Amino acid sequence: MGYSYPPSANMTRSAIADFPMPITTAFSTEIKRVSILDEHGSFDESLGKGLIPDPDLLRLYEAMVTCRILDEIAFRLQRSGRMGTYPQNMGQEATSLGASYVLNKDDWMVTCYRENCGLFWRGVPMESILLHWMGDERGNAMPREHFTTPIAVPIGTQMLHATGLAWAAKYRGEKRIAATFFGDGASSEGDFHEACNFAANLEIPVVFVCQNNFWAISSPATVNCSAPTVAQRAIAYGMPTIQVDGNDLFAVVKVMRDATAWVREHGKPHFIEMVTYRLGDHTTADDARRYRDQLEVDKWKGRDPITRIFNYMKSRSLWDDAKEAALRERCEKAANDAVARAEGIVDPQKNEFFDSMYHELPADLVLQRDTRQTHSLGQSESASLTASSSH
Amino acid sequence: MGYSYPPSANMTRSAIADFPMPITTAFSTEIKRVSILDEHGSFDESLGKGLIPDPDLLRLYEAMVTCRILDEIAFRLQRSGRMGTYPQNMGQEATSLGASYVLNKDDWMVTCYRENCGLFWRGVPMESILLHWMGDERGNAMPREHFTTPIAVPIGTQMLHATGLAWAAKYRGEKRIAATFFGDGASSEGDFHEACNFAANLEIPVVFVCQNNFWAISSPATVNCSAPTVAQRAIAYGMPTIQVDGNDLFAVVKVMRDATAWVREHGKPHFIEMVTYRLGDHTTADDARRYRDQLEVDKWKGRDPITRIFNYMKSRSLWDDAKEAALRERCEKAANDAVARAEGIVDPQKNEFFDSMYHELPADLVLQRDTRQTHSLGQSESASLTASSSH
Amino acid sequence: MANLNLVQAINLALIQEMEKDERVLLLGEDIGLNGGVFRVTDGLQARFGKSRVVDTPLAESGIIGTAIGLAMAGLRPIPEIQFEGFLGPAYDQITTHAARMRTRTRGAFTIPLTIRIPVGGGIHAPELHSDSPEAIYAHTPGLKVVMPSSPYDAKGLLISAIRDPDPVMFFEPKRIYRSFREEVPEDEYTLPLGKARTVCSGNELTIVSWGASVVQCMQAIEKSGRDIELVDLRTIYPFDIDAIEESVKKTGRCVIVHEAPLTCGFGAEISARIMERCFLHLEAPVQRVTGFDTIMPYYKLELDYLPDAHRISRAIDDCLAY
Amino acid sequence: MANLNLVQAINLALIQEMEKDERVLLLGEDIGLNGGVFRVTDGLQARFGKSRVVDTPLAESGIIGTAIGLAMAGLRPIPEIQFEGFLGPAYDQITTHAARMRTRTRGAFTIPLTIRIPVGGGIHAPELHSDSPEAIYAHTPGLKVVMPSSPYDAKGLLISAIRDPDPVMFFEPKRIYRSFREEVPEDEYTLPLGKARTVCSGNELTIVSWGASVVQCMQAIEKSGRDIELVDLRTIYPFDIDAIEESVKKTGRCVIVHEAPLTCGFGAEISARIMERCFLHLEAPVQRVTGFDTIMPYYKLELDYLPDAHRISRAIDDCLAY
Ligand SMILES: Cc1ncc(C[n+]2csc(CCOP(=O)(O)OP(=O)(O)O)c2C)c(N)n1
Ligand SMILES: Cc1ncc(C[n+]2csc(CCOP(=O)(O)OP(=O)(O)O)c2C)c(N)n1
Ligand SMILES: [Mg+2]
Ligand SMILES: [Mg+2]
Repeated sequence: MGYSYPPSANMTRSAIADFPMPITTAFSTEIKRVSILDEHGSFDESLGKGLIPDPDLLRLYEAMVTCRILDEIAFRLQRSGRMGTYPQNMGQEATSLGASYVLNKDDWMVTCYRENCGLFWRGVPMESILLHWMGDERGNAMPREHFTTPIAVPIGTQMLHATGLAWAAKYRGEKRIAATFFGDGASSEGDFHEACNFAANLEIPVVFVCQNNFWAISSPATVNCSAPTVAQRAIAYGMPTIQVDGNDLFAVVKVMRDATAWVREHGKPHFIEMVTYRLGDHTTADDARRYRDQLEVDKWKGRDPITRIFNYMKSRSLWDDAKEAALRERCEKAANDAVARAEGIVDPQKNEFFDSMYHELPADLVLQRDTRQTHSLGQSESASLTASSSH
Repeated sequence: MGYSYPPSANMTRSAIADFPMPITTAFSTEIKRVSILDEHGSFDESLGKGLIPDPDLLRLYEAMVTCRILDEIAFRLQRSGRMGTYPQNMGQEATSLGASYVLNKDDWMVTCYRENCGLFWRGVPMESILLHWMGDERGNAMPREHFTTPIAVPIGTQMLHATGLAWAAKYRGEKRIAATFFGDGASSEGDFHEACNFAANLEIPVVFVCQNNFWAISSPATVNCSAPTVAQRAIAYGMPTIQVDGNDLFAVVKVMRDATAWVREHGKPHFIEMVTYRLGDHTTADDARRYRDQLEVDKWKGRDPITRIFNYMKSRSLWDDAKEAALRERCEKAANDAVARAEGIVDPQKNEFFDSMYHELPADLVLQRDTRQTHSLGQSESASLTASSSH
Repeated sequence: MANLNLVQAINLALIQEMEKDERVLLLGEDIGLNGGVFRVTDGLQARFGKSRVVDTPLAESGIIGTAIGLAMAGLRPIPEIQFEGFLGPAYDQITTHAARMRTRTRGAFTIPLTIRIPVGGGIHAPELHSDSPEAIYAHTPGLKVVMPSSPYDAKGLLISAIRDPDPVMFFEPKRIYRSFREEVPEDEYTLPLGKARTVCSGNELTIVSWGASVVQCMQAIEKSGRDIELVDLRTIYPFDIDAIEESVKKTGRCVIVHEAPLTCGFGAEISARIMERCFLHLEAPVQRVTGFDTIMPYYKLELDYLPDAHRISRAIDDCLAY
Repeated sequence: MANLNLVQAINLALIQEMEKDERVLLLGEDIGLNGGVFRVTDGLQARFGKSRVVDTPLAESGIIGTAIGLAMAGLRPIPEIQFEGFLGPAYDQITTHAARMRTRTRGAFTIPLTIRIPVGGGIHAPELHSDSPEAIYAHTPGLKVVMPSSPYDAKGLLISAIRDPDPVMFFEPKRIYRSFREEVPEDEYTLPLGKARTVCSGNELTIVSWGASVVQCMQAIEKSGRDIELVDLRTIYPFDIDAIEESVKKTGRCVIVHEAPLTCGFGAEISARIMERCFLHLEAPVQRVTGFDTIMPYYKLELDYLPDAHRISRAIDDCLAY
């Protein structure tokens, strides 16, 4: 398969081992980087051939296009006041999609907020994501059968949950593994370190995927990781690790497939750095022109993961402009329908935020909910009032 | 000098670099391990000769012996109820001592709680450390001229302070660097990661020294770091890193000297794993026989850093039994005097714990202090009572 | 019935819940072979194996964060944090995830988690080993907060906490871990979360307290020779305001005792609620005897910091004399 | 005088202190070129250079922990935490080190640190961008806690905070970052920490509030047409109990308003203190109008969570009618 597995970690450690004199090599390693279909149309047959069957490729392409269109619509919704702050996914579709394509339906996918394409592939309804960013918790009520977790807002925290979820699978003797996505910025948080360290030392089957899109809001990736690669963060844990062109769906699928196979076989974690780029602003509340160079953005527009597959399919005569036009129409309809469904959901009841606080609401919270007040005077009376009037 | 500096980090990263096809090496590195004087008496002249002048070696030896004796006395004090929980340093004297020997007097030394030997070398009075473990904050009132920080109880937290202290030096254009000590267990905490990451990315001159003594209370080092070395944690940050026999004072001095020189020159951090062993219990509240093998302890008794220097000096006819006896007597007196001084310090005033809460005590705290009560009834009266009676 | 101290009562509760429910597992620093630094989990790894009693890396956020993942998957993890002073690194996972998960997913994910934490002062320990942060977590909606004051209560409350479908902070007052024993049923039993216990009845004044302070309150009551009612909260959130209200309406006077600092300690909430509920019944202002608004001092002075029978007595006297 | 909003007032205070004192430096996520997500530090990096306005890695514990180191060395760092919801990872460094350093070293090390944190709800933001954790830090001895309610106050209080030799949590109510302007002196000036401001005087009832809620209080007072006194705390710890006492002794009635949840919010402490200090002057039980004891909901419902003029009015009426 072209690269050795796992990357060499050539020493083991023991408290009673002898110490050789005077200078020896305690450890050495290297990290590979994989690329199959580049932006110029080169395709490496040795790794790429047969990797993604053509019918699947068409479906994956459609998924990316739909996601992109929804992204554009969401942006406009925000601008016209019909949606809150929204983080665009534009340019990063191939990373989470490739991962979701490889994962089993009942593996856990533990993401952040820029993995719509992968979540939709797993069956998460587009309107859930929209609803979430429209300021409605019901968007986070992820159906258990998708094995996806709610959108994670506090950066860096969700990887620990992935470790815990995979640990639960190991505990129960299930085959399930977990994959978790996070950004280059997130890899600065202490929780990132603890998640990797727990998984490595307790032998828990997790794939850690860093989506290095070169920016954390306005901070270039070097502010968060000045090392030559983010992939090498994993060496700290003795974890196999690899870097991949994240805008290359083929390479993502290849690397993810090898990593998941390794993780399943060994019951231990694996790291992947997916190198990609955020083509849009950080969120709709951001203006990336304040801090980054248009030249860089333009360079990455030329590396768009969607265009790459489009060109590849065309070069293989799987695709033409008519097909593209039909597909765009379908995708646009799908996206617009999702928006209509999200906006069609009736607003939550004023009191809805009380109801899921606990399995059983403490009496004091019932009182607060029913009286809609925290001050005490008249509280008991108005409570009985509400209680009786609700009959 | 026998090993290349810094360990190779052979790629740099740019958001607009091209992605080569299909499999390339993104990163490779290796970590060296250094040993000069081993427990069998072998001494590597190529690295060791002239490293520590003989007169210095004698002083360093005396420092280790004094520290060891104080350690034994402290243990007995605790057992007889004259001291609270105390963490013995036994077996680890060479690590912090070698580091302190190399550091400038006005470099920061930011430690945990098992670095007595290095602190004493810098001038911290022995009675300060004793006083601290006797439950008295005044033991932590480290005089500023020693450039040492108070004992750190919450594991893993002090390395960030080292980064901040060294940052302040850089900010002011001072030459000062910081060295920080922490355990193998501490390297699991998120703060460890953040301290290294800040120092690397913001280019702050810190030497991170992990004192890997193979245990974190009852957890063997593999629970906290299952990777082949702790040294490789630093690769995550693109930081030069090295492993050293921490019971070998010569090797510690060699590695520390190279690292500090590199840090001073480049204004960036460097990592050192000092491999050592905790010969005693974790603290006096611990009983290590519950969880570790006597064979392992015995093996490490044979690697004692003090015995090693003793044998080396003897082999070079710098030392004999008469000198040893005289030295032991001196050291014992020094340690006992320190205990006497610590126990001679009068107990703090009942109210002393109020006084350093703020630069200026808020009125409410003055009231609490003067009345020694938190309940309000009679508080203002008894306050004025105390106030007048104190005249 | 067995004559047990608090450590043994908790150990027994853990054994019984682990035997009964495969979903229960323990994780934390040094809890395995070593049985935890207080030996609360002594013997459990030998009994249940290394997969159910897991020594973790030294990282509290990691312990709680992975426990949240375990709970999301439907298990019932019981992490131990070695001392309350080391809850800090886990604060974010507790407050931004454990406490919020149910409501932010509208019930799709729940966190049946019980965090065990030795708490409080008085054992001559080093710094950061003697604090009482219960108010911090009581101010965090989504959590339950429990603090037993006796072996019997500890067992019954812990079993309830483990079975509770929501996250519970279970604070164990280390000062009374081994200070006394009492009869504890060998069979499993539960005590309802959110219900206080009237330790002794009286008509002249109500004392409200919890955890180790209950012992000092009893001493003060005995010393006083007055007819005092002592209410042990048992659960800090949700708290049994009805029991407090009933007692204070009867006595008209109340002293609250806790180890945590005065300002914004949980005593403040109780005092405010008493004002709101018993205004016309109060014969004197509610009094609080608490730790001072300082950092808990190192152990030479810790007994000068903690509320003791003497300070409680003075408050009782002042309140009765009002 | 200049007509400034709160963001501009803070920006100006920062400029003036940085010009005056070389020891002052700023650090945080996105505060440099980007000027912070709220643009509070806009233009400062261009003006003072990259060594005094530093973009840090995305790690809050790292930001506060290194700032503590900077402060130990005698500098006066002003870290920004992007939103109060991201204070969690820094909680440990704040509470175990910043708050304790002076007393645990008996003054050998001090932490002249000002942590700036946008706080509170009402701006339609995603989850964890709308909370009010001031009570958590008020319950942490060793810290000072400040929350201005206007541009004028913000500038004067921030300058005091920066010059204060102890760590200050400086909470900036984001709801009023740009909602109004007022005259702010262009010269530097300070407002004392620990002193409240009487926003308007009255004899019938006292309202105590702070931060953005002061606006809702004013609305309710206007609506009521009654003779109400409004005390804006300005500083949560140490708090101006004397000002509260004086006012409540005059009016006999008090309503406390804050965004944080009711239970163990800072309102509890004020209520308890009023009982302790003004018992015989109270005509009615002190009332608290606060956030509910739930997680702050996502923005569709946030206005149903936050105390508004309507809820405040009801409490005023109930209290006056008592
Ligand atoms: C703990 C925490 N700190 C700060 C923020 C504010 N914030 C939101 S996204 C973001 C940048 C994240 O960068 P990265 O991890 O690279 O992900 P990306 O947005 O590039 O996908 C920041 C600082 C947050 N949400 N959580
Ligand atoms: C944050 C935190 N968690 C837990 C503890 C309890 N504790 C004290 S020392 C220790 C082990 C430290 O191990 P290591 O870092 O290897 O240092 P060593 O004691 O071996 O020198 C633990 C868990 C603590 N002090 N702080
Ligand atoms: Mg990013
Ligand atoms: Mg260790």
